[in-house]
Amino acid sequence: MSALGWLAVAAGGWGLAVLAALAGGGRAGAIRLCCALSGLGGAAAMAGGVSALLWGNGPVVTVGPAEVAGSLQLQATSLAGVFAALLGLVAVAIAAYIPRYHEPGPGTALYLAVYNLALVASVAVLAAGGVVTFLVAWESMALLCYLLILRHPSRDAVAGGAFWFLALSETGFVLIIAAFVILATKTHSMELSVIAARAHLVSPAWRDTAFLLALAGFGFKAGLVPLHVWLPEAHPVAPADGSAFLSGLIVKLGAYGIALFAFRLLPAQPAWTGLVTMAAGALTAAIGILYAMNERDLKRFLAYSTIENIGIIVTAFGAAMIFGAYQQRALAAFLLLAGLYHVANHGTYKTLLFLETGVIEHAAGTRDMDRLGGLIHRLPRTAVISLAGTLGIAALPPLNGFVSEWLIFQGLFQGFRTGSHLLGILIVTAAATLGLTGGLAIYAFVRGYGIPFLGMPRTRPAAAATERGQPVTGPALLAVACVALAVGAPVVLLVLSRAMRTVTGVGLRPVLLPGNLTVLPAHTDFSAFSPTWLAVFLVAVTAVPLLIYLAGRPRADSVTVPVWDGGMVAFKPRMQYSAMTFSAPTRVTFDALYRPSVSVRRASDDPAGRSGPVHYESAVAPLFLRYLYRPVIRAVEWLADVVRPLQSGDVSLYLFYVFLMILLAYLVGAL
Amino acid sequence: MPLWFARGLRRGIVTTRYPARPDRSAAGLPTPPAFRAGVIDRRLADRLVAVCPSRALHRDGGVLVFDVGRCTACGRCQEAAPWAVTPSGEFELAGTSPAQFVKQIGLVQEVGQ
Amino acid sequence: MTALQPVPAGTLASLLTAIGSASVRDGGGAVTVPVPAARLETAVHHLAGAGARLADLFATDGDQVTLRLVWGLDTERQYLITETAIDDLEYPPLSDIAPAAFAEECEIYEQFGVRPAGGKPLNRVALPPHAGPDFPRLGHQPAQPPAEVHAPHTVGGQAFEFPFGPVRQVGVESLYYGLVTSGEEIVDLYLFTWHKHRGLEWRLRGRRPAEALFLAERAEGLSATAVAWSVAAAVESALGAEPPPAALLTRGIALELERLYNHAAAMAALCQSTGLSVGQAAAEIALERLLRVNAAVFGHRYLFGVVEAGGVRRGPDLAALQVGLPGGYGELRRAADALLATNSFMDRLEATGIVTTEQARRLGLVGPVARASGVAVDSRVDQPAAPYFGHPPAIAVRGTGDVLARFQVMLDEAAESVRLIGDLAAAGPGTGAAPLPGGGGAGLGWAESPRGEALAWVSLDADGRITRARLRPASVRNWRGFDDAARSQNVFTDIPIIEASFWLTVAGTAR
Amino acid sequence: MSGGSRARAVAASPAARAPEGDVLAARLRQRVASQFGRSLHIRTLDTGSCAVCEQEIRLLAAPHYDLHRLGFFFTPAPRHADLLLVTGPMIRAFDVAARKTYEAMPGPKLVVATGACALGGVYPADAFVYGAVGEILPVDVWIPGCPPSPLALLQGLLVAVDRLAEKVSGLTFTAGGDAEPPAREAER
Repeated sequence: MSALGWLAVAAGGWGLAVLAALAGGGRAGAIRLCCALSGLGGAAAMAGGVSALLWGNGPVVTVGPAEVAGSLQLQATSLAGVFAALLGLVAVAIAAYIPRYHEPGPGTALYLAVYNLALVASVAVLAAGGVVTFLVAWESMALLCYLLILRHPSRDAVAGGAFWFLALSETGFVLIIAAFVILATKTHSMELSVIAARAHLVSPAWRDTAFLLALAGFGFKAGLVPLHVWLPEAHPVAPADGSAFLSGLIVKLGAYGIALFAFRLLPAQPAWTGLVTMAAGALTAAIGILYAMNERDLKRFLAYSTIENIGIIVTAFGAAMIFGAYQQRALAAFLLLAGLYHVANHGTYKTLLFLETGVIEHAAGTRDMDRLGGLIHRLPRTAVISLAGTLGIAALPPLNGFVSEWLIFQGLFQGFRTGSHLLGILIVTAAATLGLTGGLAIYAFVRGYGIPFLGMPRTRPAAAATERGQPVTGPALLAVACVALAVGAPVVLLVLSRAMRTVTGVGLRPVLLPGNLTVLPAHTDFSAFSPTWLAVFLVAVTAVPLLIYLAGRPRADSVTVPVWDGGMVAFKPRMQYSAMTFSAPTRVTFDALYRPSVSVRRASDDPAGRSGPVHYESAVAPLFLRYLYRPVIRAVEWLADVVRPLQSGDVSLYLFYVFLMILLAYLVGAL
Repeated sequence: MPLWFARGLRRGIVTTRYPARPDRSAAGLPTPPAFRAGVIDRRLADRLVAVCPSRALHRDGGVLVFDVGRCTACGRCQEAAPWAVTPSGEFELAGTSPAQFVKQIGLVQEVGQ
Repeated sequence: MTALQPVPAGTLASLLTAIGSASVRDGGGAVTVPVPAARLETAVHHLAGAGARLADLFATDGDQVTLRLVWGLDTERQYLITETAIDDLEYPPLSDIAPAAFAEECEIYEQFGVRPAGGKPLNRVALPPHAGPDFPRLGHQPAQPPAEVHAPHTVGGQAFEFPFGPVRQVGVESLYYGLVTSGEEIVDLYLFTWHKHRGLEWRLRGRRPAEALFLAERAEGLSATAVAWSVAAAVESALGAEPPPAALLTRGIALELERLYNHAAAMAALCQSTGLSVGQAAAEIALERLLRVNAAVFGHRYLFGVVEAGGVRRGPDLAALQVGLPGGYGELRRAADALLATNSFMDRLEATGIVTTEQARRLGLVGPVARASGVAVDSRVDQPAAPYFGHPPAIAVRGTGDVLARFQVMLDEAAESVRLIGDLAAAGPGTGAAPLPGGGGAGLGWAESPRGEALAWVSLDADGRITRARLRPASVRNWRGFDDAARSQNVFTDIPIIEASFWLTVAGTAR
Repeated sequence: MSGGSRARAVAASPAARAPEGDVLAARLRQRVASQFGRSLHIRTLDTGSCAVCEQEIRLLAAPHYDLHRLGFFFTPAPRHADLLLVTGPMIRAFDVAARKTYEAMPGPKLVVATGACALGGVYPADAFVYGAVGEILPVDVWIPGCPPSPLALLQGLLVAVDRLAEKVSGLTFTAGGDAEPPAREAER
C-alpha cells in the first residue's frame, strides 16, 4: 500500500475513534475501544510516514473536481514523512496512556473526539498537496488544539492559557496565508508540487518576502523567540496528554512549515535568509533553556525546554539553507537530516516527559518541584522511565538526543566549508550558542529530575504518592523508542538519507554510512563516531566493574549505618536544595536577562532578637510579556475602540462594506 | 611564597624527637603527685581528700585511694602537705583500663606533726 | 589609633537622680542602686540614652526573682548595677530598648520562668531539648518546659537551610550552624550551643570560693585567668578582702601572658582558615613557645591555678619570664610581619566579616571585636582596678570592623601586652593571698580577657558559701555579633575566617 | 608498654626512658606501617570540654610535635577515621551526637578518652553530664591530664596503636567487623 494509503487508513481509524467516543458517551469500554482505534490509526500513520521516507514523494491525489480551487489535494512527501511517523508514534503512546489517565465520563468522550479530530487535521496538514487543503487543515488543527487545552475550562488560568494559544496561532495564520497567497499568485498554481517546480519564476524579492512571512507565521506555532509566549501559558493548563500532543507534535508542525518553505517550495534561498533562520533558532534555544532554568512548575519547565529544542532544530535548518546557498549540497542535506532526526527524538522524549508529569501530578497532587521530592522511592517505574527521557533530552549518550545533537554540531562545525570567513564564523558562533545551551540543558535537567525524584519528600502528599493504577505502557513504549532511536541510529540514518535523496537530490548514504555502524558527517575528512558502539561501550564500562565488584566483594556481611549528618541534626526536608536555590547561580550570572527580584522577610529585624521564620523569595521578571506583548495588547485595544463606530448594526451599511470589498478585490485582480 | 620558603630554611627544625628521644619541654609540665609512703596518716589523708577539687582522692579505711585519671595536677595536695606529697614528674600516663589509674597508698597510724 | 569614644554618660549623680534612686551601695568600682519594677523601663531608657553600656543582665532568686542590670559607665570609670525585684512573671521588654539584652532575656526565662512582656519569641540558649520541668534550674519555681521557649527557625520560600555541626572540623569545639541560604547569598545564620551547657552557675552554688575558682577556670579554659580573676575579684569585693598588691601584679602578668598566647592561637587559626599552612606553622611555633613560657613562669601551659580568692597561689618565675618571653614574642612578631607581607592572605582578610560600629555598640560587643569596629571598650581602662592604675595599657582601636581590623588590633594588643608584662614584672610581683573575712555579701568582679571584658557577680552567705554566682565570659557577648558579621558576606568560605578572627569559645558562651 | 606506664606512674625513673623510647618508637612505626599503611586517621569529638584540650590537640599537628611523622592524620570525616579522640565530660544533651559519630566510624575503631573531664575528674555525674566518656562510648585508652600536654597525647596515641593491634588480631569479621559493640547500646 502506498504511503498516502497508509495515512488515509490512519485518518479512517481516527475517524472511527471519534465516532466510538461520541457514541460511547464516555463509558469506560467505549473509551478503551476509542483508544484502541486511535492507536491503530497511529500505527498506520507510522507505516505511512516510514514508507513516505523510503519510497519518496507520491502522486498528487485530488478529491473532487480538480479545477475547483477548494478541492482536496493530497500528497505523501518524504519531507513530511518524519513528521507523519512521529505523529503515529505519539498517537500510539497517548492512546495507551489515556484510559488510565482520564476518568470515564462524557467530558472525556468529548475530549477524545476532539483529540482524534485533531489527529486527523494534523495528518491532513502533513499530507496536504494544495494550498487550500493545507490552510484549511492547519486552521482546523489550531482550533481543535484550542479545544483540547480547554478540557477543564472551569479551572483558573485555563481560559487564559488557551487564549494565548489561539491568539498567537491566528496571528501566525494570517502571515502564513499571506506567504501562500504570494507564491500562489506568482506561480499561478494552488498545488504545492507545481509551486515548488515554478518557484524559480518568482522574483527574489517576493520569494524572500514569502519566506520571511512563512518563517514568522510558522514561528508562532513552533515557538521561536519572541513568538513563544503561548507555550508556557498553554501547556500547564492542558491535560498531560494534551500537553504531550502540543509539544510532541503540534509545535513540530511549525517546524514542518518552515522546512516546507525552505526546502520544498522555495529551495535555493539566498544565504541571508538562512542566516536569519539560524540566528532565530540559536537565540530561541538559548533563551528557552535559560527560562526553563528558573521554572518551578514541571510543565512550564518542559514547555520552555521545548522552545529550546525547537531552537536547535531551526538552527540546523537555517545552517542547511546557508550551505545550500553556498553549493555545499551534501552538508545542506546532512544538516536537514540532522534537524529532522532531532524532530523525531524530541517528539519522543518530550511526549514521554509530559506524560510522566501527568503521572506525577496525579500521584502527588502537584507539579511544583519545590513541593515534590523523593519520588524515586514512591514511583520507581516513573523514575526509571523519566530517567530515559531525561538522559535523552539532556543529550547525554547513549540516548537519542545525543546522536542528533552530535550530528547537528558536526554539521555546524564545518561552517568553514562555505568558503566565506564571515559566514564560517557566524555558523560556528551559532554552534557555540548551542554549546552553551547544551551545557545549561544538562544543568536544567539535573535539576528537573533531581529535585522531584531525589532527596526527601518536601510535602506530605509527595511522601504519600503512589503509582498504583497509573498509566505506564505509553511512556514505556516511548522510552523504548528513545533507546531504539539511539542504538538503531544507523538504520534511522539509512532511512533518512533515502528521504534526503528525494528532498534535496543528494545521495548522502555512501559518505554518511561507510559501514560497521559508523557515522561520518557528510565529509570523510572531518570526524566519525558510532552511536551503537558508544552505547555498547557505555553499558560495558558500567557493567564490567559492577560484575568485578559482585564477584570479588568480601564475604563478611556489611553493616548499613545512617548518613553522617554531623551529629545532632535530624535531616529535615527544608535542609535540601530546592529548585530555585539550585538554579540561583544562573540568576546571578544572567541577571541582565532575568532581572531577578529578591525579598527577605524576617519575624523580627532586631539584630539581637533575630529568631523565628525567615522567608526568602527571588522572582524572575517576564521580560517578553512586559516589554513586548503588553504594549501590543494595549495598542490593539485602542484600535478596537477606534474602529467601533463601523459597527453600526445597519444591514445596508454592511452590504455596502461587502460591495466595497468585492470592488477592491476586482481592482487588485485586474492589476 | 619564596618569602615563606626562606623563613622556613632560616627557622630550621623545631620538631621534637619524642618518642625516640625524651623531650626537655616535658620537664616544665604539671604532673600528678607522688605520695611518700609511711608519712601519711588518716588525719592527713582526710585533709588531702578535702583539698582535692577533682575527687581524685578518697580514703578507704586504712588506705588512701588515688585515681590518677581524675587528677588534674593542680598541686593543691602538694601545697597542703609538701613533706608528704611531691610531684611525680611523670607525664606518660595513658592506660588501657581505668583500673591502671587507681593507686593504693597504705596509711600509717597517727604520726605527730 | 583614633578611639571613637562612646557618647559621654551624664555624671553618675545626674544619672541616679534621672532614674530616681536614692539609696546607693558603693563597692569597689561598682555602684549598686535599687530600681522599682515600675520605673525600670524609664531607667533603662535614661541609661541607654546617656550612652551607658549594658554589660550584663541576670537574675537572682530569693523569695522573689531579682533582675540585675550591669551597666558600664565607661566614661565614669565604674560599673552601675541596678537591682529590680520582679513580683509577677513578666517585666518590661528591655531588649527593645537595649538589644544587647536579648540573649539574657531568653536565658532568664529558661532559668527563672519570668519573661519580657509583649511575648516576643525567645530562643533556646542553655536548656537542652530533653530538659523537662525537673531539669535543674537556677530558679526555685521551674520555668515552663522549654518547648515554648525556643522560637523555631523555619525557612520559607526559595531559601534552604544548610546544616553544619555540631561535630565539625577536627580540633574545634562542638557548635551547630544553621546556615540559611538562597544557594548564593547567606540569608540568615543561627547557632545552637546548648549541647555544651554544663550548668556551671548551677554548680557554683554552695561552693566555697576556692572550689568555685577551680570550676571557673574551666568555664572558658582559654581565658582561665580572666574568668578566675573576675570571680576572685567579685568574692573579694563581696567580702571586702584586699589582695596584696604584689599578688595583683602577678595576676596582671598572668592575664597579659594569656592575651599573648590567645592572639597567637587566633593568628594560627586565621592562617588555617585561609589555607595558608606555612603561616599557620609559623604562628603555631610562636604559640607553642608562648605556652612553654607560661609553663615555665606559672607551672601551667594554660595558667590554670594561678589566681586564688584573695590573691594568687603561685608567683611568677621572673627569670624564666626574662629568658622566655622575648623569644616567644619574637616568633609571634616575625610570623605577623611575614603575614602582613603576604597579599594572598591579606586580601582574604580585608573587607571580610564586617561589624559596623553601630552594630557593635547596639549588641554590646566587647574586646578586640568591638575595638576593631571603633568601639574603644576595655575594662582595664574604662573600669581600671589594680594593678592597672599605675600601668594603664594603650587601647588598640581600628574603625573598619573587618577581619583585617581585628587581626591588627590583636597584633597591637600583643605588643602592648609585652610592654605591660615588662612594667608589671619590674614593679615586683609576688605570691600570697589575703585571708577572706567572714560574713556574707555580694560583689561584682571583672577582668579584660583576651576576648574582652569578663564579668562575674557573686553573692556569699554568712559562712562563706556561694549562694549565686553569675559568670559572663566575653564569649557570651561576642557570639551575638557573629551572625551579623557572617551575613555581611555572601561567601560560605569566609565564615571560618570570621570565626577565627572572633576567636571565641563555645564553652564560654554555653558554660 | 602499657604495663610499663602503670609501673612508672607511681615512681618515675626518667633515666630508664630513653632506650625504651627507641624500642617503643620502632614498634609503633612497624605496627602503624604494617596495619594502617602509615595512616591512622583521627577524628576528634568535643563532648563539653573547656576548649583547652582542643587547643592541645590542634598543636599535635604543629611543627613542634608534628604527629604526621608518626603516621597519624586528622580527618574531619568519621567515615575515614580509625580513632576517636574524645574530650569533655560527655554532656547528656550530646550523647546522641557522640553515639552517631562513633557508629559512623568503620571498625576496627578506637575510642581515646582525653583529659580529666573525660576520665570523670572535674564533673560528677548529674543531670547535665554523664561525668565520663566511658558512660556512653566503649573507651579503649584513657589519657589523664588537665589538659594532657601534646607529649602526653602522643604517648596516648602510641598506647592506642598497641591496643588497635590487639583489636585487629582479635577481629571476628562478624557483622560490623568490630569485636566489641558499644557499651549501653543494648539498653537504649
